[in-house]
Amino acid sequence: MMKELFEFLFSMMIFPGFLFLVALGMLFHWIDRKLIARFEGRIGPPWYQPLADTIKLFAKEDILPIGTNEAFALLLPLTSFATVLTAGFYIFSAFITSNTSFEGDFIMIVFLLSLPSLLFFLGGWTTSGIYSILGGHRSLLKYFSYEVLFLVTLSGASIASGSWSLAGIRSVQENGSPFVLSQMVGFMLAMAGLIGKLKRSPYDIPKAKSEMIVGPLTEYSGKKLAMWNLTDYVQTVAGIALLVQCYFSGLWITYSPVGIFTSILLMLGLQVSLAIISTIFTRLRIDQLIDLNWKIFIPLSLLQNILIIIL
Amino acid sequence: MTVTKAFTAMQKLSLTRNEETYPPLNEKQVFLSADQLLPAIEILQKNNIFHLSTITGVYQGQQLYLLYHFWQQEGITLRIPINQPANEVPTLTHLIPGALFYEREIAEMFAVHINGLDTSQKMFLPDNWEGGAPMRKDTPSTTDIEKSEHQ
Amino acid sequence: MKKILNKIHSFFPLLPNIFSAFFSKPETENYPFEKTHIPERYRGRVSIREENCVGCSLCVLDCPASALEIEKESKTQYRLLHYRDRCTYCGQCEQSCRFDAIYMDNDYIKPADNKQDFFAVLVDRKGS
Amino acid sequence: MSRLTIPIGPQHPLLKEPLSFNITLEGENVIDSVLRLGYVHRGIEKLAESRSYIQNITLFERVCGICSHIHTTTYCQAVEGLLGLEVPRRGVYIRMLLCELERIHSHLLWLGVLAKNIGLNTVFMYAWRDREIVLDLMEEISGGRVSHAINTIGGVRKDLSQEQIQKLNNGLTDLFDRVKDLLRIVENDRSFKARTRGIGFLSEEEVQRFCVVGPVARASGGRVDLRKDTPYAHYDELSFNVVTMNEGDVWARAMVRIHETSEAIRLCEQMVEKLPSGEIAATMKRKVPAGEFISRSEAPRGEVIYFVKSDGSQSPARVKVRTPTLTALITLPKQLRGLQMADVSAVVAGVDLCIACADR
Repeated sequence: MMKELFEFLFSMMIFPGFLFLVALGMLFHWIDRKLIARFEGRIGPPWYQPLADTIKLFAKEDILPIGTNEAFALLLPLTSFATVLTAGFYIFSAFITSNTSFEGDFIMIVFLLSLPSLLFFLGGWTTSGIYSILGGHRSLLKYFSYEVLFLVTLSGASIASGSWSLAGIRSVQENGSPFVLSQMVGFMLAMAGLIGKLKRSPYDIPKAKSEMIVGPLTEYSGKKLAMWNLTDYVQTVAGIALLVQCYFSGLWITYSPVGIFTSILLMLGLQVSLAIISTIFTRLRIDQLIDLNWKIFIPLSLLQNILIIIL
Repeated sequence: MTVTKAFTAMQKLSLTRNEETYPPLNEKQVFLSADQLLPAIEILQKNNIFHLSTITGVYQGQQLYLLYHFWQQEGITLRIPINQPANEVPTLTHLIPGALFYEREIAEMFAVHINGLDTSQKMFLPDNWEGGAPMRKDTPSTTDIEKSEHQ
Repeated sequence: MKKILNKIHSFFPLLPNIFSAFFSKPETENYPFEKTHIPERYRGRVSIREENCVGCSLCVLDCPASALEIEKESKTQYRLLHYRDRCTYCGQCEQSCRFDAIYMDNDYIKPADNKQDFFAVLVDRKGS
Repeated sequence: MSRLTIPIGPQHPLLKEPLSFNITLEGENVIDSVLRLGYVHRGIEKLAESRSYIQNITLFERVCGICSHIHTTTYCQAVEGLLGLEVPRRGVYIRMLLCELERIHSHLLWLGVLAKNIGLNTVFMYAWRDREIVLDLMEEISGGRVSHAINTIGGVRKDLSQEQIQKLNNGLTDLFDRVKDLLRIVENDRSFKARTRGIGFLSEEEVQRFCVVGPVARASGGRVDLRKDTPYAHYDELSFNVVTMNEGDVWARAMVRIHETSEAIRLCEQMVEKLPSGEIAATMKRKVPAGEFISRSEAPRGEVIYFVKSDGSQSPARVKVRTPTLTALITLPKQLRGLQMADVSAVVAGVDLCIACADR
């Protein structure tokens, strides 16, 4: 009984739960910043920068505009952090054990990963700053375009494997070949969807610094801003890990330390490509982005799914 | 070339008073009264001179002049005396929209009334400015005000 | 293969730049830990060759920021003061001086936290 | 649809200087914009009247932080004109050299700001990295990165040494390749084009009506360059092209400016090659005879005009400064109308605003 409780607590709080996810998120965030800095010819921050930022923000005074519902403004970042933590927990548990897997967990994870974007919009709406509201509008405008893209493309993987659970998707790939070979286009589209989800350049419209300051987060400070940042960190690793699970499974031996290490290496590879993409593109305009997503990307991913079903 | 043509065409309009007493300028200049400004601009535009460089307010003795600097390969300046108590010139913005900021600056800094231009909103000076027109000679300068406050 | 590379290159003209930047030394000067290059003509602290100064106060006259002041008692008895907080380091005093006395040296001046450091007596010939 | 008024400025990441800019939006589209200047009005014109001609050199250097040298050059030209002073050829060449270096500096800085505003941080960093070469060269020559304090009435203060000429040549050759690389990126990058083509359009006729000068006018097909039209200093002895484009949008402005940068590098190389020997400055009298002088020159952003009136005393009776930004500002509401909010940043960056210049 005690042992079970201890194991439960360990997996929740340390590995692959809270601590591991936050640490990995910070590590990836640092790698991202360092890579971008090096691509631009700069030195870049030291390794402890995300940690220092977070500690600093937690120590800072919390200021909100007059008239903001404080409980709501606290609840939103907390909820979004909790949702990405849950999603991350499920994804990373799938690397080490099959206990947590159930039929349909794949859909649940995708849903949990899409919630923060919605909360992000609400976060802008509650603080009622002019930039927050406009940034919120923008994030809502592009919300469906990339969420639909992400969901439709990823469901290609699950249709091909005939299962709606992560374990099922993985086992099909382990017996055959990784989906990245058969669904190259799908993988790229999923990356595009992920970039939109993570609000990275070139999809960083709601955070467009030059006109929107930081969009919905303009009025946040202190602990709440730290929470939003942590959401971003964890969402990044969770999203990347989900892609690795869906498209690269079979390249490592499941449930072994070496396997976990290999998969983290794969995730690093994806992070590098994300960094490259965000350095070589300008921020797209909102109409360009929606055109691109609805006229090219989503039809492409639908076509791919149809092909998968037929073949 | 065009400037010379416009210059000779404008001689018909020009006033001759003050010309002897006025210090030399390194570009061509024409003395005009305020009501001859618009006809002069029409002559300039007929000769393809569109570029208004700026409008300068200048004191010669106690007389305020407005200098309209035009340019087309070489410069030509229209010199308009601002006579009291009328204290006004017509606006050019319908002919040259680019004159807007220069005219507003003149209106604020020299308190010259620009006929036909809305100058109720301040452009350069603070909204609550009460020091009068800062570039006018009859306005006490802020250092003078400070000095008198000290005493 | 080369064709494909060219195609990628024309689509993403920034790609070769980011890789060459990645594999070369960062351009940033890590300032407090690395010494920056100070050129020969850097306009640093206002200094004086005291023996050359005759107290003509040309520098005081031309200083655009009134950073130089002279307290004159007689032709030979005077004090030349320099207020560093007012100084704009334009080098006009060096230009105006006809006796090669006042000049700007290469020293970078650190900011000060008390008022005394902002005030320098360049020439003190009072009562001598 | 509901309307929303967004204040851009006086403090906003889009603008590096204080300018108030109220944009009325309908959805994402700009309907109207109202400008308000004066947040950095320092009364320089008034102040100049109470200071001597020599002190004013330093004052006018501070009109603008980027094109500080062109302001002192224009001012000194005016005072020299009043004095009837013949500036030694070597002095004029060093002046022109710094003007052109400053043009390179200003255009590269501008490219960085534009790239940052449309979200292409990489080009921002590259442009500013390359700008560092020019800044170092200018520091080497004059002793200051931004305020060079090298002009004086009658010439320049500092001479060029052989060692500096060597450094200049090396730096300029290096810079030429880098600018070529930047040009390649701006010319070919699709996302850059997607964000800058077709926005902020000004036709040639509008440019004429609004009296726009400089690269903005040249990008719309107006062939105005004072260095060619009314050669001041010794620009008539050098060969260079006036770069013009006909598109009239932000992208064309970028292309014009980058081409101009390489032209400026070529000019610098010519000047170093042709550098005459002899004195660098003539001595000036402190009293300036009464008279008026208009001095014009081509700053990085366009025509700068100084009107100096002397009444025969030690300080000028009136100095009027017209900076090129003021002309570009007038067109902004016209350029912005009907655009999307996201394009505002590109357009505002595209005209190369210097608010400190415009306010004086």
